[in-house]
Amino acid sequence: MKTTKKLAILAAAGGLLLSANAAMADDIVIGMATAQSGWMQAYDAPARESALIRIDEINAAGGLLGRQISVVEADTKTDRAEGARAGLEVLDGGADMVVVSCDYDFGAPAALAAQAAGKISFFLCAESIKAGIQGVGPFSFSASVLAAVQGATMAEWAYEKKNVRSFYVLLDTWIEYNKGICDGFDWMAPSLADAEVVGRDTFVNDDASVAAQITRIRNLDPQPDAIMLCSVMPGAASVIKQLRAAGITSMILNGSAVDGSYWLDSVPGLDNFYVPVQGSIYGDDPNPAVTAFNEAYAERTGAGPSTQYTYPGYVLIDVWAKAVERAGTLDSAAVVAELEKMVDEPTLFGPRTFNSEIHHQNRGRYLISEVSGGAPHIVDEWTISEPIPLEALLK
Amino acid sequence: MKQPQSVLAKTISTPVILIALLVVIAILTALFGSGSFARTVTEIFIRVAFVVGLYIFIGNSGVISFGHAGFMCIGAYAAAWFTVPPMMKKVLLPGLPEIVSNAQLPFLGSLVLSSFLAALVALLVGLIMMRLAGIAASIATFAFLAVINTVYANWESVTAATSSVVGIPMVTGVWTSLFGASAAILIAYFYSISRWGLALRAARDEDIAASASGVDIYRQRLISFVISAFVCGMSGVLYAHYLGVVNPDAFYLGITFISLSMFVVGGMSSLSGAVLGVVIISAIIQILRWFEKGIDIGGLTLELPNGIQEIAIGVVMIVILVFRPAGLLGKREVLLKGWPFKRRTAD
Amino acid sequence: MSLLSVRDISVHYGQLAALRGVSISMDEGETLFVTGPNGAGKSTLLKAIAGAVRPSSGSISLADKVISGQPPEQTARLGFSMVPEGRHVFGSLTIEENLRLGTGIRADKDRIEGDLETVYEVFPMLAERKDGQAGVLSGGQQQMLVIGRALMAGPKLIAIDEPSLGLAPKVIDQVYDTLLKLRDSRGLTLLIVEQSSTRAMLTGGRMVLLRGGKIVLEGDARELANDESLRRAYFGFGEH
Amino acid sequence: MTAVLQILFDALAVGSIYALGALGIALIFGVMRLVNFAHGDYIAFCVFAMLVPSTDVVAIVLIGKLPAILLIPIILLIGAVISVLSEMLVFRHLRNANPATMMICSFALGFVIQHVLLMFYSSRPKAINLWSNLSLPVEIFGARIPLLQLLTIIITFVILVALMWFLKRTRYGLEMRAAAEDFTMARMLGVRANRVIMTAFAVSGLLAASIGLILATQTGVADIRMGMPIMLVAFVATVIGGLGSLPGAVICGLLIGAASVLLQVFLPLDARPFRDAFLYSAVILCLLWRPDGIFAPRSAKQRV
Repeated sequence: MKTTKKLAILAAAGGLLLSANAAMADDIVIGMATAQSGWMQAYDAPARESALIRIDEINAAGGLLGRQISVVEADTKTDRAEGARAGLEVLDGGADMVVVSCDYDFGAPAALAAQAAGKISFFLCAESIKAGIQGVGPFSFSASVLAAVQGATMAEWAYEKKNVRSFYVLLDTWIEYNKGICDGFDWMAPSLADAEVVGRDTFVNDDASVAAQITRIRNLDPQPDAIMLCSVMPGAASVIKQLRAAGITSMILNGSAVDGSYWLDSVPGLDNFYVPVQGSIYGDDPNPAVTAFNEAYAERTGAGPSTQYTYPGYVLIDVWAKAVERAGTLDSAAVVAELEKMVDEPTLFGPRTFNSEIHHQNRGRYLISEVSGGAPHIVDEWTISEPIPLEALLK
Repeated sequence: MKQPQSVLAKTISTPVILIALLVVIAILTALFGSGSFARTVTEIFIRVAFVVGLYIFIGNSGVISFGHAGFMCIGAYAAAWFTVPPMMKKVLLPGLPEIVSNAQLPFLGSLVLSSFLAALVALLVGLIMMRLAGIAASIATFAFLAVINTVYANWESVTAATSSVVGIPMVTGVWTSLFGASAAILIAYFYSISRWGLALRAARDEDIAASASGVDIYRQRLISFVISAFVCGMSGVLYAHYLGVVNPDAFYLGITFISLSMFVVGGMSSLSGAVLGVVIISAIIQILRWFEKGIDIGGLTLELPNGIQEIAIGVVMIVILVFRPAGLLGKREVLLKGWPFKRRTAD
Repeated sequence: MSLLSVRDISVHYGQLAALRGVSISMDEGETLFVTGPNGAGKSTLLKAIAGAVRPSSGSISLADKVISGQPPEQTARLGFSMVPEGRHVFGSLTIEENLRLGTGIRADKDRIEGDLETVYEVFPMLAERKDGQAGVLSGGQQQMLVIGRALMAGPKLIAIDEPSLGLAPKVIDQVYDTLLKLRDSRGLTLLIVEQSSTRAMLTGGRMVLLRGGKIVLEGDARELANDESLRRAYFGFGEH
Repeated sequence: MTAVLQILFDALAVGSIYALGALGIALIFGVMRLVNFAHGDYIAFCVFAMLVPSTDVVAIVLIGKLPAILLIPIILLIGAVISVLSEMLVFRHLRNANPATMMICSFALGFVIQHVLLMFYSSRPKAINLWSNLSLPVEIFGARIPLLQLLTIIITFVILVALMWFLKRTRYGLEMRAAAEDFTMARMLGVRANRVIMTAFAVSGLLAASIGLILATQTGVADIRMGMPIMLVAFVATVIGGLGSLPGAVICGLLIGAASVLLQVFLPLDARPFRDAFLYSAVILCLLWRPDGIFAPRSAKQRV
């Protein structure tokens, strides 16, 4: 027990050391409470990197309000409680704004800490309506686009452009994001005249086999025009592989979470597969500035972006800095007011709109990426005909 | 042989010392710790409460339970049901009964009521499951956890399924959690020295002899299961009010295994082991995390790569158990006399 | 030269002493009965020799090799075969598999089949059901199986904890006949634990009486049979 | 009829993986009362062994590119080696510890393996493409099933048959079955403890590796957490199968797989997400009905 007491004293002393770890007094400080270890790390790191790119750009151009931006960081270790601590730690380090982990569940504790301290927080790429006013508070934002918009986009686009009339919905109940996609799809589907949902099923991401679910699809006659798959890695790759191995050739739609070519080796020669993306990592984005960004990113990190989730990190610094510039102050309320005035604010990766009800995108321009012959490329662009209303998002 | 003290005097010092240890940690934290360090200490205290809850059942019955994170889950969600502002609940959790969704209880009310709910569920499932012994009981508790997790992760209208429930007042701090951990220790202590606790431990050590002498093992296990569920439920409430967000994933395998590890490393049959196991392992984890961030030692910065902490803590636990298979304390308790540790005769 | 020599061993279960300074010695081809009341330490003595429990002091050697502190499989390799209390039939194995299990350590592989014949002759019931699961056997049948199994290991010394338990008197006679035959033909050494001394008196051989973890009486079984001291020692009369 | 056949195939496909897992758990449990929670991590380890350690997003397949005739034995060997190593480094020193201590150590070991993988490969799932020409459907008695699924079933049964042969017809097998049932008695009959335990770990590692190969082929993905769900189901199957009963473990693995497929097929849509709740409730009922396991050997008493 003697040792335990010593540990406690040591621990207390260490706590002091850490809080002294603040930045230069004159700088604007952005706190990053993101995952640098654990399984979220792979998702947080690229977005964090692109946020840093935007910060460097701003600093190079003379800074924000005439001041340089510096960054303090803390590791959330992909742990909720650790996330809350990381949030407090960067706040202790003098953060004027806090960037939190990509996923709502893992980012919320830090965002709540920022909210309690009266600071603005941005989720790196959360796509739940809760990542904002509804789940954190009025100072919280997300720079990505709601998952529901992705489902709705795929439904409307496939209906209009691919003449899809029969859909099959296969939902992975593992995480909230998946349900968001399917919810968006379900909001859109009834407004598509004479389109029909011919069946539904669920699975869990880590199911060892989805044989039974696949049999249910195969027993349909005729086969559905498209399968709306609402899933993420690794389950998504596994299901797609098993669907194709079972001889099901229907078009498969999914959310942005399965963007990227890194997993395509799982299903060699994959065809007829579509996802919405905010920008193209494949070098064929209609906006050449995106391709230039990809190159800058590659120069900095040694490899180009691996998924479109790299981009929201850039967007969040971009829109926040614009709002700060317009407000002329770092005062949270004033910056939030400026952010809420943004309507279709152009960014490198599509327009952004915030208002006093939604700090997220309930409508958004998406590029449509098609995988054919095992290779992805951009084939189209789509913006849903009307924004998804808040009530539908909160259902 | 030294002169044995009376059993009561010998054991009353145990909870006093354990609580005193926690109080000292809390005071040091209040005096010197930063905000984020206070969060760390709060989390450790909540974990102490949970692991002491495990001790009440596992330590006294000898049956390993994988299911107690389920009670933490029940307690935490109940806390959310009782304390989230009614406005939010009507939108996010439309399936809640009117009386619950209209209510907004103060912390203490939510604490007691939610812990009782966990105990009630334990009573109902315990009536069925406590007939089992040994590994069959362990598997049944695991199955219980899987059922609870599946239900909470999918019951859209009542638990918001996999979506986090937000809006829980974040009132658990160092002192609140200290109160919770101390209450847990006292409950565990008074249970252990009670007639029930003694009977169950007798049954743990000598199954047949105990039942021959009239101990109803089923009943005793059930009592201990319900009390431990109450304490674990309470730790869940503290956790919910600490983080402000609950999600079913937080109460599944991760917390089950890490808590069981702390418990076993401390010493499965000892209340002191349960408390010290949490404190020591948490302290090691914290120190390793500082090393990951980089620590200055005489001008030299020592920095470990991220992720080493998890690997190291795994190795540390294995090494401790290889050298002390019964855990750091085995069956012993910390006592005032016979410093540092002395065999406890109450067992 | 003695085959088995147990020198002054003590065994503790926690604080409890099960054996306190027990010494025995056996020559090849000898028969030794260990008797004594419940809890005298008879089974513990066998387990200590087998290596299943570790003596806290003293030493045991078999065929001039120290076996105390050695794992049980080592002791078995030196020719010690044991029928422990509680039978320990392998229920999921067939009867023949049970019988063959112990033959892995035998040097004289050519005699295995012959011994199997012998066991089946003594216990024809085992032969009838040799491919059946051992778990379904009745208590008495299991007892036959474990005795047969111990013999199949081709031991120099066989130790049997209560051979007559659960067997019909006729079968008990058969078991003893076989054991004695093997003793005479192959020089098998018999170490037999029986709670009563009746069988020892019938069979003859040496006998030790254990009580409270100590040897309280030792001598020729038949001589001790009529001795009042046996009864007194057994029940602990005349002490204090 | 075709529909029934189809369900049967689906059930076998899911169940056979669980059966292999349960066998791996049961073997170790039998010889040393250890619930090896690291088993799932052996599976992941074997799959990742096919890739070059790198935290890059795109996986570089190394061993995985070898022809099957080399790849399969190498991966099986890796499985056996990591399993045996964990016995030598960790579990050997815990022979006399109580089951809870051993279990926690196995959990800690799994935790270490997981985080080592995490460190060398990063957390993003990686693509592995093994034998993609197996991804074609075939037709059997009117039921159309992917060739891969059929192969999974066949391979599982080949492994089970080979293992049954090993256990039933070889000296090692006999000793292992005996040791699984009553370790001390087996030792008193001359069965060498270390040899049996090592063999059990090696075989268990082989089984983990074969699950890894099957999963990698079937899903095309390497994920650090991929072994966990299988390990848990296997653990449950081992217990309800009856401790010390290897066939019990296999049959219950198959049964759990079959039950989950049947639930998936027959539950209404709204109840389907609750599938595992039904499954585990059934497990509890099963335990109440037969606390010692459905196929517990009659002589086996509970020793834990």
